[in-house]
Amino acid sequence: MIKKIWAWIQRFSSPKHFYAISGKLIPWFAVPAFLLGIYGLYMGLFVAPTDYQQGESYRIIFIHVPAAWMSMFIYIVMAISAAIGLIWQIKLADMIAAASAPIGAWFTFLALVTGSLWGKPMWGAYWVWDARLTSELILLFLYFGYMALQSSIEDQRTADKASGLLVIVGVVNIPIIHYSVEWWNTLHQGATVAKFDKPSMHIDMLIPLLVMALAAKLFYAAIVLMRARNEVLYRERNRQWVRDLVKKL
Amino acid sequence: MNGSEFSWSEFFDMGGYAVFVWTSYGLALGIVLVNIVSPLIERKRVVKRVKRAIARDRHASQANNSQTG
Amino acid sequence: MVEADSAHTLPLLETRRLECVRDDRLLFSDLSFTLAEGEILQIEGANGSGKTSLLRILCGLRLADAGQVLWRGEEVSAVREDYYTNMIYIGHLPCIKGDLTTLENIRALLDTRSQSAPLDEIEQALALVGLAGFDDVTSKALSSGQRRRILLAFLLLAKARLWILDEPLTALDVEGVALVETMLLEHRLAGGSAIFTTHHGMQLPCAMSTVTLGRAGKQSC
Amino acid sequence: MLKAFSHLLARDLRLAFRSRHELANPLIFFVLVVSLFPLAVAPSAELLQVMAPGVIWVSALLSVLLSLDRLFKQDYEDGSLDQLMLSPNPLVILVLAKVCAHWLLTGLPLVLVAPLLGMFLYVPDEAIGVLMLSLLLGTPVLSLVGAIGVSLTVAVNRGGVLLSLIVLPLYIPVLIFGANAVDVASDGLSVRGQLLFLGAVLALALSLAPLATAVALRITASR
Repeated sequence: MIKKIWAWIQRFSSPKHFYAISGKLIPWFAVPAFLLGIYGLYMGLFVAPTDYQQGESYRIIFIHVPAAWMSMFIYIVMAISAAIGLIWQIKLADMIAAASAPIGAWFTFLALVTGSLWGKPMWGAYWVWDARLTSELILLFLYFGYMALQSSIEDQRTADKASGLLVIVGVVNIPIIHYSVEWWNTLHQGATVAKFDKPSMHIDMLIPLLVMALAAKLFYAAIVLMRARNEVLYRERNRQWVRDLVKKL
Repeated sequence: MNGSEFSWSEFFDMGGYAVFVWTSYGLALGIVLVNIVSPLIERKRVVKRVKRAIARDRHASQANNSQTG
Repeated sequence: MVEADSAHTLPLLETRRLECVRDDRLLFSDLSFTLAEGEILQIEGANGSGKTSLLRILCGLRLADAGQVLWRGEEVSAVREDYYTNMIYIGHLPCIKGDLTTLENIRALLDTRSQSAPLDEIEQALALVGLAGFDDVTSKALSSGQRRRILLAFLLLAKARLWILDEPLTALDVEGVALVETMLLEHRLAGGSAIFTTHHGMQLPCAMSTVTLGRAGKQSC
Repeated sequence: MLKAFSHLLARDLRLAFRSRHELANPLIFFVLVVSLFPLAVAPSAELLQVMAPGVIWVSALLSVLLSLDRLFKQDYEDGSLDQLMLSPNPLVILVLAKVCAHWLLTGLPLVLVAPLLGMFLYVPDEAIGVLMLSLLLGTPVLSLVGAIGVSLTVAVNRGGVLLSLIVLPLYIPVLIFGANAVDVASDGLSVRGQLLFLGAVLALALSLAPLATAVALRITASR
């Protein structure tokens, strides 16, 4: 039984098979992502009521929070697929990790900038050493480290494994970093401004937030498949099936 | 927004926070577009490279054949 | 008795369908051969055909992209300790610390193998490789040929059953080459095995088999 | 196994003492960087006292970072690392020995010279002990975590900047708690929590980092 499952996994995770299947999957992620995104924007911009404390500026939350969630989520996805790649030698998992990194970095960047744009009216300054923003900044450095290591090692297999190990080390460290930054932040009071009390959040605010978060996840799924397909084509460029396929393009 | 009647100018004003809100949404849109476009461009580049490699190999094998033949 | 029996039937080292990809280039694939006790095997092949990669795969420094390496019939990773006690690898890097003396270098190398040797034995080995009296000279004062000779002394002292040598003749003079040849022959007489690569001609009287990368199978002469 | 550990430790220490001029470099760097701050800011006791914990800790971080290269670089380049990996002993033990040697040669001197720098920056006497203690607990973590970074970048040409990009974010928790311990001790408050955290991080790093380093070395060795 286990052997059967294993054989199935190996077959499915073969680059050729993945390339064929992922091509069919992409629209199934991209279209719902688009529709949900539109719906979320409509709900967030038109339906959600004005916040009694922050006025309209809080609407940045519908971008900021999903982006921040994604930045974390993608890093964890990378760590999991890197672990799969390291342990079971599945090349596809390494490709997924490598393809995820730039997307994760973009989301982190977006979370940082929108965070500071949100902070300006709230705190009166674009940058405040708030715990969450600081953690986001460190996360961005972790992404940069991964991408720098990945691109500076020539041998593809070594690069995958080395950067995979780095992302695993990073994911072990993130809770420690997060905890210490949070602790550091409560020590040096002054920047802390009341954020949203989650339980008291109006349902009309919560729905667009969750819709946008879901749209972001689907968007990521579509883009990561597109990127992974490019990786497959490039890395397997010496195989016959890629050559046959490219000739037809 | 929940006022008696909807006005676009009020909507775009975002209660005076227009700069912050619309910059955020604009940036988000920009990043989404970059993420969609860059894999498409990358794909074109990869396909081009593979095509060139195919051409190179064909060339090399022809040269080999003409040598032996 | 049983042990001796199985040692006779099983080859010392065996590879099964090895494959190696480097920088997206397939160096070799489906490479299978066996090495018996007392056999000396030369790996041949053009530059960049993957000789060094093959040797590194054999000693477990590099992971093969497919296939297995078996030590006495068992996968190398499963009998790591036994394999590394009985196998010695000498690559083309010197492994010599310029700030240590000849003696300290040899001792440090033996230490990594969890081995030790009495002083007179080390001096004997040094004399054999032509480094008598150099034992307390710091190695940065030695020529590169002399440093290679330190490694040869280490090779003798380690007393491993299987030698894996990558370009053992590098930087050696005519005498040095002859020395390596006698060392290999004596090692073989004592029942040891060796795998090596070289660009120089080796004068071994018909005691060798070869595996040529880029060509299938093993030839014996 | 213990023998393998001590032999390798002894070899590394001996090697380091054979090139003594290099040995002192991280230490000199540490003192130099710290003494730049009064020049850059102002020699005012009040100001420097506030900045002291951060300045000393950041300088310690940088000086360990600069010295990390010698952990594996030479061994990688001359092939000794291959021999270590072909040792019948567990690689983790050997990694631990090398990290231990590295700490004895860089971390420990930093701890010992810290009181002097504390004086430079007007750290109150009662906080000097905590400064040393926090460095004593923190610098081994820097060596341990740094070892992962070096082993990943050892094959990269000019990997210096890359190494800092990889390693510095991982150093942040130690920096926060180390500097804060000194800060709080200067105010005469208890620093038990901070030191316990540093101890916990040290225990975690001690148990996981050598494993990760061993895996990383096996990855980079497959050249």
